Amino acid sequence: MSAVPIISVDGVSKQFGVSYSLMRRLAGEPPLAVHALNNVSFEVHRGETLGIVGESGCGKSTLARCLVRLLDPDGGAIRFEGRDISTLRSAERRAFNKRVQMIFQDPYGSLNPRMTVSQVLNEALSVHRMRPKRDIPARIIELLDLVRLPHDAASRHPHEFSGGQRQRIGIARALAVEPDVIVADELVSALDVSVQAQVINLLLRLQEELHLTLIFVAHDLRLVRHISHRVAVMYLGQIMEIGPSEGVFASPRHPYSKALLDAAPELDPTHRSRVVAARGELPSPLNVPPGCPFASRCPHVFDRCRVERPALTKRAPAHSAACHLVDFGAMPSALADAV
Amino acid sequence: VERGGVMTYGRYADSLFLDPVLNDANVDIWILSNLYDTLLLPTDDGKGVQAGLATEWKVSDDGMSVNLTLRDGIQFSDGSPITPADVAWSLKRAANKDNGIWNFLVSSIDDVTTEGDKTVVLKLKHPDPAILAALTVFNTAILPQKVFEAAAGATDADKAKVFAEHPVSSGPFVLQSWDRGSTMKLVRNEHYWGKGEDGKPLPYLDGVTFEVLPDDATRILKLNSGEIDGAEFIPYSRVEELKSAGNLNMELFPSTRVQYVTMNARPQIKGKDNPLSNPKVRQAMNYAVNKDAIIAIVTHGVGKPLTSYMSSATPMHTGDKPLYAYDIEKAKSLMKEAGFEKGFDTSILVLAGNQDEIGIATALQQMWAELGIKLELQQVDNATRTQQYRDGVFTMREAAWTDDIADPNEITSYFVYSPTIDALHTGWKNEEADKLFDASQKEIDATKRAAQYARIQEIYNAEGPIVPLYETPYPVALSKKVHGFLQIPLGNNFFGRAWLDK
Amino acid sequence: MSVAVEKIGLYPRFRRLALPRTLISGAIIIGVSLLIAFFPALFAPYDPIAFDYKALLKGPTLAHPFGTDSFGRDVLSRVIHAYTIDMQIAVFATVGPFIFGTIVGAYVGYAGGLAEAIFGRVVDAVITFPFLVLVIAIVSVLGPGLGNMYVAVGIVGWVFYARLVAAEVKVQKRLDYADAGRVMGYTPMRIVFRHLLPNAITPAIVYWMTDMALAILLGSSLGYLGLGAQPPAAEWGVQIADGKNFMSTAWWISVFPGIAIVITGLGFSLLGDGLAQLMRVRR
Amino acid sequence: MPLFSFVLRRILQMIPTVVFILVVTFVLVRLLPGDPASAMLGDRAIDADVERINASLGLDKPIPVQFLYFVKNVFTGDLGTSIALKLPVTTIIMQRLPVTLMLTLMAALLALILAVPLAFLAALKREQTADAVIRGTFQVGLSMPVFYVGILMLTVFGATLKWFPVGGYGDTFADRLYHLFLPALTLAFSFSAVLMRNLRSSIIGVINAEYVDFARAKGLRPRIIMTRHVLRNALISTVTLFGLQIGTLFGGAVITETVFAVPGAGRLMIDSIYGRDYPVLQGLTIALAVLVSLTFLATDIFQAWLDPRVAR
Amino acid sequence: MSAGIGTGLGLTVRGLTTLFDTPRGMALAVADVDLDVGPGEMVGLVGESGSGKSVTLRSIMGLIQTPGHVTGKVEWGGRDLVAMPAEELRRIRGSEIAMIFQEPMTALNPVLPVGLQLEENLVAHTRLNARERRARALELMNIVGIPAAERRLNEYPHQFSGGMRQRAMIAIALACSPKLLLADEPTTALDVTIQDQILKLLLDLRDRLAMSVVLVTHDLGVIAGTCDRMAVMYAGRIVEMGTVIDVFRQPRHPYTRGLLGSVPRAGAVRTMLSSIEGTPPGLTDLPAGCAFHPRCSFATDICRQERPPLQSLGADRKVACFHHDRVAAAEAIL
Ligand SMILES: Nc1ncnc2c1ncn2[C@@H]1O[C@H](COP(=O)(O)OP(=O)(O)OP(=O)(O)O)[C@@H](O)[C@H]1O
Ligand SMILES: Nc1ncnc2c1ncn2[C@@H]1O[C@H](COP(=O)(O)OP(=O)(O)OP(=O)(O)O)[C@@H](O)[C@H]1O
Ligand SMILES: [Mg+2]
Ligand SMILES: [Mg+2]
Ligand code: NI
Repeated sequence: MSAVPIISVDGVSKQFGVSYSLMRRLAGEPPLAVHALNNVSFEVHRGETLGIVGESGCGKSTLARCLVRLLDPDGGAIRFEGRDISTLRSAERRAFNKRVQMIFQDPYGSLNPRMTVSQVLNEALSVHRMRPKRDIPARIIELLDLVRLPHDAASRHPHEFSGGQRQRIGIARALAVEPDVIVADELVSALDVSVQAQVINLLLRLQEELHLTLIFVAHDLRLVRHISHRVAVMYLGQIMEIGPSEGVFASPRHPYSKALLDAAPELDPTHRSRVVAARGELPSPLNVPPGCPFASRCPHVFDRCRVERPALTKRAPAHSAACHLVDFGAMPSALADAV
Repeated sequence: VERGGVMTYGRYADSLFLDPVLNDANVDIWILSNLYDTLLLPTDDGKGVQAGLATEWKVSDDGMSVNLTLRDGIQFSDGSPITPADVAWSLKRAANKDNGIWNFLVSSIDDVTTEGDKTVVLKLKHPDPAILAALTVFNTAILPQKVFEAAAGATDADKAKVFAEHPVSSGPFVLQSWDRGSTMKLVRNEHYWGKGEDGKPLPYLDGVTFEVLPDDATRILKLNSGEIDGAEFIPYSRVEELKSAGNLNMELFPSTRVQYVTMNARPQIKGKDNPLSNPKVRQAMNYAVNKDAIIAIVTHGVGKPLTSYMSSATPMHTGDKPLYAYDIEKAKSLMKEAGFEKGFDTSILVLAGNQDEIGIATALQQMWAELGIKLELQQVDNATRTQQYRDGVFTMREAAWTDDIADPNEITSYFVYSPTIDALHTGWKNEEADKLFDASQKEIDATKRAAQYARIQEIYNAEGPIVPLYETPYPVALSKKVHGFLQIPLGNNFFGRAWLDK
Repeated sequence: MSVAVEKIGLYPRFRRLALPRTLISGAIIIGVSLLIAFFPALFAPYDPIAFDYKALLKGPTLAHPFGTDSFGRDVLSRVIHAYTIDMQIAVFATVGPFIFGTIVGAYVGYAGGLAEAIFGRVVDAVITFPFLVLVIAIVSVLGPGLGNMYVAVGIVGWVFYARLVAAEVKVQKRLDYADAGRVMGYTPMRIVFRHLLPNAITPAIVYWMTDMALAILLGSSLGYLGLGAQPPAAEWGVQIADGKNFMSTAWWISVFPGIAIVITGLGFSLLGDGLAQLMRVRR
Repeated sequence: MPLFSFVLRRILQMIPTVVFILVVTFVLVRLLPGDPASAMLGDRAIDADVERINASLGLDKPIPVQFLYFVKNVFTGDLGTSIALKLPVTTIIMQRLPVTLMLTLMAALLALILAVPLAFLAALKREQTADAVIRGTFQVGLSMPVFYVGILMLTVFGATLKWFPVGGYGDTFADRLYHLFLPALTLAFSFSAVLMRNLRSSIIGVINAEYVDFARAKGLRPRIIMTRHVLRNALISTVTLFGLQIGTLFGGAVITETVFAVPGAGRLMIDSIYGRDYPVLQGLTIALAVLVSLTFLATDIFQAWLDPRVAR
Repeated sequence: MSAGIGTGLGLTVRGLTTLFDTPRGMALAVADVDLDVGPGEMVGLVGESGSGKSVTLRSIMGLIQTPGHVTGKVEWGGRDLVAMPAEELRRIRGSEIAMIFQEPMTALNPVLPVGLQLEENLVAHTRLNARERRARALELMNIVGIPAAERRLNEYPHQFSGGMRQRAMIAIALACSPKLLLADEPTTALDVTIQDQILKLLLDLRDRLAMSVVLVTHDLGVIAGTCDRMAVMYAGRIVEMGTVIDVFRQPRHPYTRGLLGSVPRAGAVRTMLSSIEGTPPGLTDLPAGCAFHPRCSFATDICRQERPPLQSLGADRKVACFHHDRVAAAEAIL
């Protein structure tokens, strides 16, 4: 890992205004807002894969969209190679997007159903003048080879492909502009198990070959663990824990990470448990409690958690967690349960 | 004769305003005589006069005054007597220059005085040969002065609005209720002076109900189904069919209605040269029109070709053969003489949605095409057409006319006499005709007057700015049980002597 | 995930040639109509405006299969020649609103916010105003005739297209492919017109087909009021209005043009349904 | 509470609409060629008469001044006096508008009565003969000019079968309902075709929804499934269409009222356009605009009731 | 968990076949499926998307409508559900047999309050009066763990979170204490922590109510954590069946084997997964022979020509593969 991060996220917050009723407006009540991101900070280094996990609605997609500037954060800054991306103007912005690409979750929605594969790729290549006009067909073939699609795929429409193949088209489109960073938002969650593996394998291979930096957003712990160098665990718009993936998964330092791991079904039918990993559900992001966001569900909660929000602090080299129980997970987990 | 019952009559449109002086339209005019009586009444053929509220009348020898004697014991519908004062007030109101648009009919009246409790004397500004006819016209109807003046409102117009909602009247019927746009109910006036054949008071009917049925087909359907007893304005296309319908009387009441095309005769229209200003062109176009064909197509044989610009039912009409019998060769040679051998482009205003006018225009288009004239049809609504007409910027338009008075002076004043409205706003002008008309307005010698009118007709029919087409009767379909209903040539509907079989 | 297998499989390209049956029948009707509209003289046995005083109001015979009208004109020839005008009405009265409405709708749907709020009020105002009355008023101001009728219809008509397109663009712009376009660094113009619009326009096209049929009907309503096509041109609505007084004596004057309207309307709506089926996006 | 504020918002939104229509009407009316006096007096009036009468109506003043007077009067609830009928516009509107209202209401009801069961039948027998017959019939309804349908109805049900009166308008309420039945049916004919088409396709959309399957899996009776689960959801989009079409329905009333001799606002509207009766025309458009807006509001509320997601 | 806890009924499915008449031809969505569910037993059904899992459940429930057509036998308490008249079937549905759907968002009617949707089930199958129904509804909401039930019953589905919707749907299914619960991917749309809660809830209910459960999923982890026996479906057929422990320990069908290999496991970070190449076939043009052969690395000529029958390998174990021995012997993937 190089010393200078390619992307650094610094205290980023993002809120979404919620339409609120005229009566409340007349009554002078303050507007409601969803706090999708709350003071999120981390860094990504060139060539690494950062996994981001968390439950539905915790702000993963919002973060991913901020990273490629589909959304502008309300607070904090995102820097790409040291430059704050919110200052980029139209042409610069396009140049930035050329280098930081995104792949989307929905294999059915992320491709224009009326454009053939070659039209999709051709558009990407010609708008950014990646190749002279006459070289474009050859480049399209190259890209199809890269993502392991047959050559005759070029003249077909998205509906003629399976979900996995569509995701590969999406990857090819992102790769067409030869980016440095790819943000993959739930790339495989819509796919069948057997097909998931194909796409994951492709991603792993491409990263090796093209020295890509990858930000992999997913809710499937097994997958994230499998492909990431480092992992960030998010909860209600905040990062609860971030660290090397083996470290986070083998000995989580935050009760939420642990609950998440416990809840994930094991592939071993001989290890069964009837204990529920975490009670309750994600609180509404409209009124995040003042203390630790996980306090309402945490089995280890104590008074301080409800009033003071824990900051992200170091637990081990390159491993941080946001929990008042700084020793959580440091001991064998059986003991931790007893605390 | 049988008495009693209510006759329901289908009209094409509702009345607007039931004031005899301030109303504007035929929808009012043609039923007013049922509500308001006049001093004199028209004869059934519409050409003469007979006793109304007045039983005796005498024009002084110098023609400068008229003495009238009121009928005994006449009353308004509220039972109050009709006095000479009411008469004088009503006539002066009718003659007031500021009131309505009909005052020209009695413009010769200078003053009205009363003598005793029976006699009214009209003092004229000049001899008026049409004065007696004018006293049969709706605007000279007699109203109760006291009731009218007691009505709320500051001006005469305001009072009229209030009065006309519940008029106290002198005619055979009184207004009972009026549901705007739908039905108007009249009931018999118990105080009416008229006597029926059986010696008892008129009217025979207990009442008359007008139903407004704007769609021709609906009106006929309703008559067929027996829901109404009579329907006006039967489309000519249905006349033949209804004549043969067993349960109906298809009446064709003689009328003064003439159908014609008005041609703008100004040398220029909106800065462009106007071929129609050339009398030869107008004559050519007249000869090119096959009136019989138009009558066949549009009126389905109901009408007959015009023999003068005025209808044959108008007094002092002359002419015995159709004007401009179809002669395409003559038409072509006239065009050549006029220098329009190749024809020209022109246009005609047609009342939007009016099937008869569209039919005529379509036929004209075909006929004039023979002369190389390309006729463009412009369907417009009435207000638009009137505007263009009044501004004198139209090229041609279709029109129809009915007299309001049993005298040729009204139609002649509009058609011929240029000071009134520029001869139908065409800009046509003939000094001799204007002079003759001026003279005729004061000429009380009937023969001399007839000669004047003969000459006027001769001039106008030869070079006037119109294409006379046809005259038609009033087509009214009545249930077989209706008797004694009359529509006179002036258009007025008389229900006073109508009766129904039980 | 309920992903139907049929959606996943790879299908040979020739499958696309399987056109919906409704589309084929609609296209045949409209195709024939257009053919007649362009070359009426080939089909009509008589001059549609020539009078025949000897054959007024004659019922259907071999010489005049649809009979003659009150001018002795051949009804069949008039019905055939009316195709020219009525197809013209169908197209001209709707193309303008379709194009303008689509552009406005695309903009409003994409921009949202204030544009959308203002648009909402305009839509309210236009649909609140009695349509026929507005048309009558406009035709009265501008004068009668088809050209002005198109203007009048257009002033009102675009709103419906704009609504449809705006609603659909709003849906489409939330889909990932719109975001993908943004991430690819494409300009908004490109995203709206190259990506969103082709996917959002189907309902507008389907409505367009219905609208063409409605335009013919409106033309006939205006014909009834004398504001549509001007005589002697043959137009179905005008013919029906002409025949109104002869319904009991000469039914053929109005019935045959009526049938023509019904068939053409059917053709347009079949075509619309078929197009909808054909253009339905397969995902 | 959310419903209340939803309604409040819709009412506030009505204001600009009505103002807009007010201005448009005023301008449009004055753009019409011709003036009230010439429209009223016809060909026979002489210029002096026309000018005298126009002046007495205040039409000789500059148009902005007229507009200010008009606005001022509207705000004091005075819509002026009809030029042709010489009656206060409010009186006329109060006489005529309820008639049209009753007519359109009946038409809407009849249209629903026709459309709902047939749409169900067509949707359930999709692509079968019954479907084709139903759709074909409605297509004919959709393609027939209103006046033609009207005359046909009158001929068949009125004059020939004598089931209904041939046009006109009764005296008592029941009589009026009886008189209005045929015109309402005429109006409903094409309206129900539009509704049927929409409802059929939304039923087809809903009938395959998972919640309908879930309802069947619950073992509910078919009738309950069809009404509570299918119809209610299918109606949501139809109600929107219904609201949008109300304006068109009023438009159709213009011709229907003429054919059936119903003394309603539609005919009054046409008469006042042709008669250049400015005050009536203005008053009537405003009244209609308010009315249609209220109908929108009603459909919105109904929709909010049908679909709790609408009134957030 | 062993079978036979309750004394209730058992489900026996024999030769269940479901065809759909599609414009592209006949689609064989479910082919000749045999399945037994004992009282109190929890059987898992896995397979790829489109393999016919949902259609199997719907066929059992009698929810297949035109253009679908169901043949075979579904025996429940000695009666054949397939041949049963509609009214009789209606009485069984929702009371004796209940079903939970995949997507709680779409399976709950968006325009009706949740309480009504729950109570209509009781109206259909019980004689409870309004107050008793309310009480039962509250009880059910408590069972599935929805707090503030009184208020929640009057709310609409869109006011619920995903997990609560799923729980509400379970409550509805449980309303009449069914003997058999058909659960079609009840947790796919949910987060892991919620999934965990729901699955454990199902296990509890199974124990408490002595219910049989058929659990459809495509997540092998879910099967491993909850079910007693499992069946693997591919292209409309059951290709392997057995107790969960047996199948996980030694898959005998190459598809099962591939499925297990596709899932990343702890300890094997950033290595290639053993994926199954290719895509599942379309139902209207299934390959001849074994439907899996185009994607199978064990395939030989016989697989391309003949369809392997589902053969029994001792008690409770069945597999449809000519090469199940080679598959079993191949290098372990665990
Ligand atoms: N455009 C938006 N307007 C309002 N709220 C939004 C918007 N986008 C996201 N949110 C809210 O922000 C929060 C975070 O959403 P986000 O999509 O980032 O979650 P996520 O972690 O990606 O969830 P998932 O796993 O379901 O995709 C959610 O509560 C969501 O409802
Ligand atoms: N109504 C229908 N008409 C035609 N084909 C159908 C119908 N319902 C289901 N199918 C087909 O039956 C097959 C099996 O579908 P099914 O829903 O059972 O799959 P599944 O295994 O449940 O998949 P998933 O995991 O996506 O839910 C699919 O190919 C589907 O396309
Ligand atoms: Mg997301
Ligand atoms: Mg399924
Ligand atoms: Ni699935």
